[in-house]
Amino acid sequence: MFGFSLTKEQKMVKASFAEVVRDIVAPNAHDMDENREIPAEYLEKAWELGACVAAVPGEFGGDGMEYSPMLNAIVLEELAAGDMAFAVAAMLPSVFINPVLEMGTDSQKKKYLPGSCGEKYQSSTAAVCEPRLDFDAMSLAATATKKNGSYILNGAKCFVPKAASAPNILVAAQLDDKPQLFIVKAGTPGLEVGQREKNIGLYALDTYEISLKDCQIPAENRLGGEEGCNYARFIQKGRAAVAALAAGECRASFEQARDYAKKRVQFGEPIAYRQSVAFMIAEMAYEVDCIRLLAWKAASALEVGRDATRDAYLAKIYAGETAMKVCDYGVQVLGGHGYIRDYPQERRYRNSRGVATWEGLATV
Amino acid sequence: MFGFSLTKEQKMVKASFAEVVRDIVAPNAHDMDENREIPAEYLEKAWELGACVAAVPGEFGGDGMEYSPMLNAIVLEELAAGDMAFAVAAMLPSVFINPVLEMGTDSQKKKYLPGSCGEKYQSSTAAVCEPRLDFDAMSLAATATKKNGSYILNGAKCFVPKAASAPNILVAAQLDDKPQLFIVKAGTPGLEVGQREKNIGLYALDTYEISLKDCQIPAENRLGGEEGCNYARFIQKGRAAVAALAAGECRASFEQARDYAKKRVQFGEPIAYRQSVAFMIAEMAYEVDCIRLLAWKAASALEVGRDATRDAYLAKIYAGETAMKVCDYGVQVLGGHGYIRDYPQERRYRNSRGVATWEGLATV
Amino acid sequence: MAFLEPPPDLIKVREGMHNVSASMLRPIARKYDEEEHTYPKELDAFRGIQVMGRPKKKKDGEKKDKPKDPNKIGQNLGTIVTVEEMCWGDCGLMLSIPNAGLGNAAIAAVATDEQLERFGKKWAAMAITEAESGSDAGSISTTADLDGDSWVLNGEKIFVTCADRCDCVVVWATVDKEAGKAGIKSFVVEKGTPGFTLDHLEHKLGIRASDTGTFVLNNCRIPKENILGSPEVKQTTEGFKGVMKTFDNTRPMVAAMSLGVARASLDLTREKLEQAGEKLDYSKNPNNCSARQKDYYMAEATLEAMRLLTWRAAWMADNGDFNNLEASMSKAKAGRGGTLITQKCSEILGPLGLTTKELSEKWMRDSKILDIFEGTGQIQHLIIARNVLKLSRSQLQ
Amino acid sequence: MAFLEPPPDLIKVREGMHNVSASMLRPIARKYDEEEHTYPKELDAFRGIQVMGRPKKKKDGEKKDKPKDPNKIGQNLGTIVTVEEMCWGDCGLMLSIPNAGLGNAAIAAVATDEQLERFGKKWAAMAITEAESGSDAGSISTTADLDGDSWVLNGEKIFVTCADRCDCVVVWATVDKEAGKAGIKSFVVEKGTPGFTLDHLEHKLGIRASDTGTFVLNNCRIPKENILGSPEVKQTTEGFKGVMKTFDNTRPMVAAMSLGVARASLDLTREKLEQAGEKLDYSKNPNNCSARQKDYYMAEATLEAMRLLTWRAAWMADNGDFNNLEASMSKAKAGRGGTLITQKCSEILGPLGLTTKELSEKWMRDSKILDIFEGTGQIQHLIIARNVLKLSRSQLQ
Repeated sequence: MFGFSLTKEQKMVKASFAEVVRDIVAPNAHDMDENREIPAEYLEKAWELGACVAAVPGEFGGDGMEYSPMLNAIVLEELAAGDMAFAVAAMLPSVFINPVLEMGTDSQKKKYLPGSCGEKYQSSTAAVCEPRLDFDAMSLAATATKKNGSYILNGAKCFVPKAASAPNILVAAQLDDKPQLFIVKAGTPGLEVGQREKNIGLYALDTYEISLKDCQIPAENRLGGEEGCNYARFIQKGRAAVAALAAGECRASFEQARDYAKKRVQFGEPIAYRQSVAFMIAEMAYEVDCIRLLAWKAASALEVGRDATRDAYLAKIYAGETAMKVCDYGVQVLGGHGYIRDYPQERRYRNSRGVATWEGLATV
Repeated sequence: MFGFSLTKEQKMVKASFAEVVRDIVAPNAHDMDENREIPAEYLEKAWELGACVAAVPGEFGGDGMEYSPMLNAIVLEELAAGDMAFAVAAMLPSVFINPVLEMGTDSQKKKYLPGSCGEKYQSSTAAVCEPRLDFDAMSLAATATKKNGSYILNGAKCFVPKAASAPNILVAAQLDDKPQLFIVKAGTPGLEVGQREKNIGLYALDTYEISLKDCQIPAENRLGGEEGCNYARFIQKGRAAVAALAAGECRASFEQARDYAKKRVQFGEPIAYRQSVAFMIAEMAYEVDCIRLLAWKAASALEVGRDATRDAYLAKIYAGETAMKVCDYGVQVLGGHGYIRDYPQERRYRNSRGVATWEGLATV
Repeated sequence: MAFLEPPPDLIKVREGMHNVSASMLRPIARKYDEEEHTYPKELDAFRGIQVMGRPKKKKDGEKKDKPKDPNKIGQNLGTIVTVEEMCWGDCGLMLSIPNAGLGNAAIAAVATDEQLERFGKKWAAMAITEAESGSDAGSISTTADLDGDSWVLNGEKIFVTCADRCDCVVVWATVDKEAGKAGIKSFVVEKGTPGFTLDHLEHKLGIRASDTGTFVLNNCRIPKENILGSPEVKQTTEGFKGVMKTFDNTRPMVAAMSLGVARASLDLTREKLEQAGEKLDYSKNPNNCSARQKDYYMAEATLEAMRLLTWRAAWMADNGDFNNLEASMSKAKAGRGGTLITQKCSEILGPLGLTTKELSEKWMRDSKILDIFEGTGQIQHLIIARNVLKLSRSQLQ
Repeated sequence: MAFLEPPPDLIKVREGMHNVSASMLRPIARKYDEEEHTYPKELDAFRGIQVMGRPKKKKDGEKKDKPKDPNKIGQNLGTIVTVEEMCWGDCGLMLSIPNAGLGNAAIAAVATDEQLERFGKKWAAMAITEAESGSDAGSISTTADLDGDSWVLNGEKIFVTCADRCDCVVVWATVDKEAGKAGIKSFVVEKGTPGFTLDHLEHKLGIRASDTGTFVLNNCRIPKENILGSPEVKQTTEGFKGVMKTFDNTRPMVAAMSLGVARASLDLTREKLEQAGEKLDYSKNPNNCSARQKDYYMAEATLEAMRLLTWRAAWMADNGDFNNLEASMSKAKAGRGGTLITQKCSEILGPLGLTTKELSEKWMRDSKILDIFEGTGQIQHLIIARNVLKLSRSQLQ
């Protein structure tokens, strides 16, 4: 039913993730960033709440709940309000699980889902982005060619989270003129995982460039089998997810700016009393809502199975531009204090730049 | 010599045009706009000061002074601060005179300049813009084809000031792959001047669409004769001129907003005391300077004959975007009063939208 | 629940109103832009349709029933969708639709059932602004003095929409200057009342189809029952807040106007882009598109964001939720966003964005008022900031 | 005269400094971004070069000679051009160049010839900000008490650039708290002075090659002659204005830093665009270009505007003109513009804008400080607004 307020269930799920954020993610976000590492036990706290596997049927080891992109959007926002790198890491299994669940063949589901839903997830991952100026998720440079019952993959990918430890990578590649997804097992000859990347943001998350050189995989590893998968839908879910992540990052930036402005006294009064500061905060407030509502709109369309091409696209480009602006304001309100790493605003500034660029890093 | 302050001569010229603006242009701008007409006697006041003909050698009826794009930029700004339509109309003769003077053959100079420098100018004009979404001054849809010692012109032009009364129109058309300028005499068969246009701005200036259908002109009417002209330089001068016009329009908008904000009392104090208003005015102040300085930089390059492609281009696109913003703020500061035609801010809002689009409407 | 797929009822309203707008308003949009101040007689077709109606109140304070059928939408959301569609057709004409004035909205919001009976079917304009009182509505100087069974009003009101065409005007006046904002009340003044004169109409940048005028009230005597809300002057500013609460309804409506005008601009731009061979497909990296396409996509995303904020504010009102913050958010974002979108469209349309042969230039002029009236963008930001920062008026001025 | 063709001397300075920057700074830019707080020993090559020098003063109040040779440029403009080129190489490293601290600029601006003699060749940092006093420099609480032939300083200073590496620090302190701003003076405190301790260095978003630190002054005793300017506390705020006047010199310098960083970003973007087959020619209607090209052109136009404002402020200083307004304009525009340009470049470079394999991501981090230090964008707008509106501090707070 159309509406803007959370149901009891949505509120409950949100609250449970908010608790993890308050107790574990937020207090440790600075150290995770500086140490370039997310301790496994923190991630397990999120996984205990059913992140990623809620919608997997019981037979495959999941919770068998209804798959809800809307609920995923809510969870992504909540986690990203604590730390975006943590949010991506915590929800990473789902970029593999969700497509397999929704678009995989029966045998793919049987083969991959149970292993992904154990007590400790095997963090499978997806490889969509490519290291080039004009990277385009809908028109890939990586290629797949069918040959003697196999697919031969070639190309380079970047921003692949946990590629070094993932048992499987869902690789996006162009098959003829159509992008498709392929499951590439770790260790497949021709798959090379590079050094851990260093990027502007998400310091805590280990991501990698990978290269595929005549990497041969069995034909059955094409997601959806011979008929393939609805790749566009996969991308739409990723776009809605990135917008939801941005909503969380921006909300946290807004909240810190708001609280700081009320406490910080300059010229005899809290800086919040100055219109130039207060109006920035007002703008941040409604822009956070804009990003969230656009993410929700796309997620709602995905939930009912309506074509979400336009909604997901608009949500992502809006979030890409606006998250940068909001997190910039977030630093600006704090002035010099926003520039030092003791305050999370500086991390948000760095993380927010990726929103416009990332594809396939998370899913709703 | 490099510098940012006006010379004595520049100051004098500026002051003399400022006087015309103060006494005639500004007080009558509203009526000219509403009546869609600029009385000839007002224009003559500007022409008496040597606008347009200062640089024409005495032998052709001009004042024989050194041609100075910088000085023209100063004059354009000054006039546009009074009214942009008036500024274009007053300087219109120069869009014909300057190219002929600078790039015409000797016989073209002899033929056209004296007639343009009489006591009352014959307002010749130029036709560059074309009525299409993707109009591009450097790649025209209008064509010129050489045939039996004549050029045959075809195409449609818009925003041609005074086309209905101009004795000659300098028409920009593509000759092979190269845009060039052609002098088309009023009444030439195939030249059709349409109804007076109605546009968002410059209500006071009469502009026209013209169409050229197999319009045949003698070969000697190609500007610069057989060798043609430096069309790019013509466009650069137009771009610098549009930026200078924008500087004037924006300066006036800034000044009115500034003065209004100091007088207008709301919530017990002048609205200028509020940062949201004051910061808009601060931004307007330096953006006016940005536009002016960019126009000056292009004009300086043109003055010494250096290639001004980049400078003129950047000046125009900056002015196009920024003039709209400044004049929008100008309305906003006045609130409801900015929206009614009793205040010049509403006219500036309309006029400023053309800056990004116009080409060849004025020259430095 | 949080779920934003537009319900079927909303789509039905939208489609219906779109057809009305496309067939009745859009075709005459340019005509009445040019014939400023001429009453668009075609709008008589709307007479008798109660656009700003409301169900009769149960009792004061009682919460309105929430809509029960999940496919149905509430009154406020319905109005928002209607307003967007009408303004897609033409904003100036929409503002001129008989019986759909802001005064009607004010009456619908706070009138007693008896007042609704008397004024509900009249065309009511809204008169708040004075020459020296724009954003600062609390400083108005028009007075209303109780004299027996009448209120006697004196003052001057500017920027009244539908000044010439309306049947009555909701006038803000103070019953007690000493009391400041607490003394401000609103009154219904009917046309033809002695002492109530339309002084002149304004020539405007846009929405020229709409007649904006100045009224003079000179010992204008109206029945005692014409006051909206309680005549009592409380020590608190509760009363003024009540009057200001009208804005929580009207601000999302102005936001919706901006949606309509901006969408009209974008629709034309898309049409022209497609004519020029640029097909939009909402999939490519926007940086791999043409400059026009990227600008278009960004503008459309902004429109979508504006719309969601506006729908939210209306939806909250339908659910009886206090939406002061969300109403101002929708107005702040949509007022500014619409202004920028229509400016951008006129830029990317090149020469077609400047000529009156297309409506783009008009929409750019029309939309600018939506960043100004019913509280400028600056005022909206003040309200939002005070809300989210929990600051008083004196702390954040 | 109003004439903006860069004179040959300027071009010579620019080319010379560009080569220095390209060969000495750019190659080590990433290294010292990663090795935060490590002193870039390569910068020792700059020791002995007096970057922030000035000719000896004639007499107080006497106007400096204007440069006579039309091909020559003044000291300030020369510095501006130098700073842009150096920051094109690397802003963090530029801030770490020995003897080129903001303290050196302060000394160069107001020191007596005797002080210039003593401190002119030392590396001088600048310590203004305190934990509770950022934009509000007038509220600093560090104290300086005259005790015989010494000043005794007490307090804590944060965000001091070159904290670890400098030889001395120009410290702002109040000699009379009651006097408010009038009591604020600046003092040169040399490293090694007892009671003067570097507490810690900050980890920052950008300019990581630059060491930013916190100093504690605990009964720190310095010679009486170490005060810059007059020790007298006047009833007026003239003295404070004098101290603040330093900013009229340093703000255009910060603006110039922003020019350098933003240009670096644009240069990389152009290079990558051209590698991808998109040639820039500065002629087409920008709406007929690709989205990346239009964004690039707009950003470059903004850079040009920033530069002209900055050159103007410096040129005025060279001509002895009061440039308080123009200095703030340059800082306001360039600080914000550089931030936006570098953000935009990292966007249009796609994945290349995020990876540390390219410097774009770094420039985006570096440039953000230039919208903050030496007066945030908000403070600059305040100054500009007060100037153009002729409002006092109390009128426009």
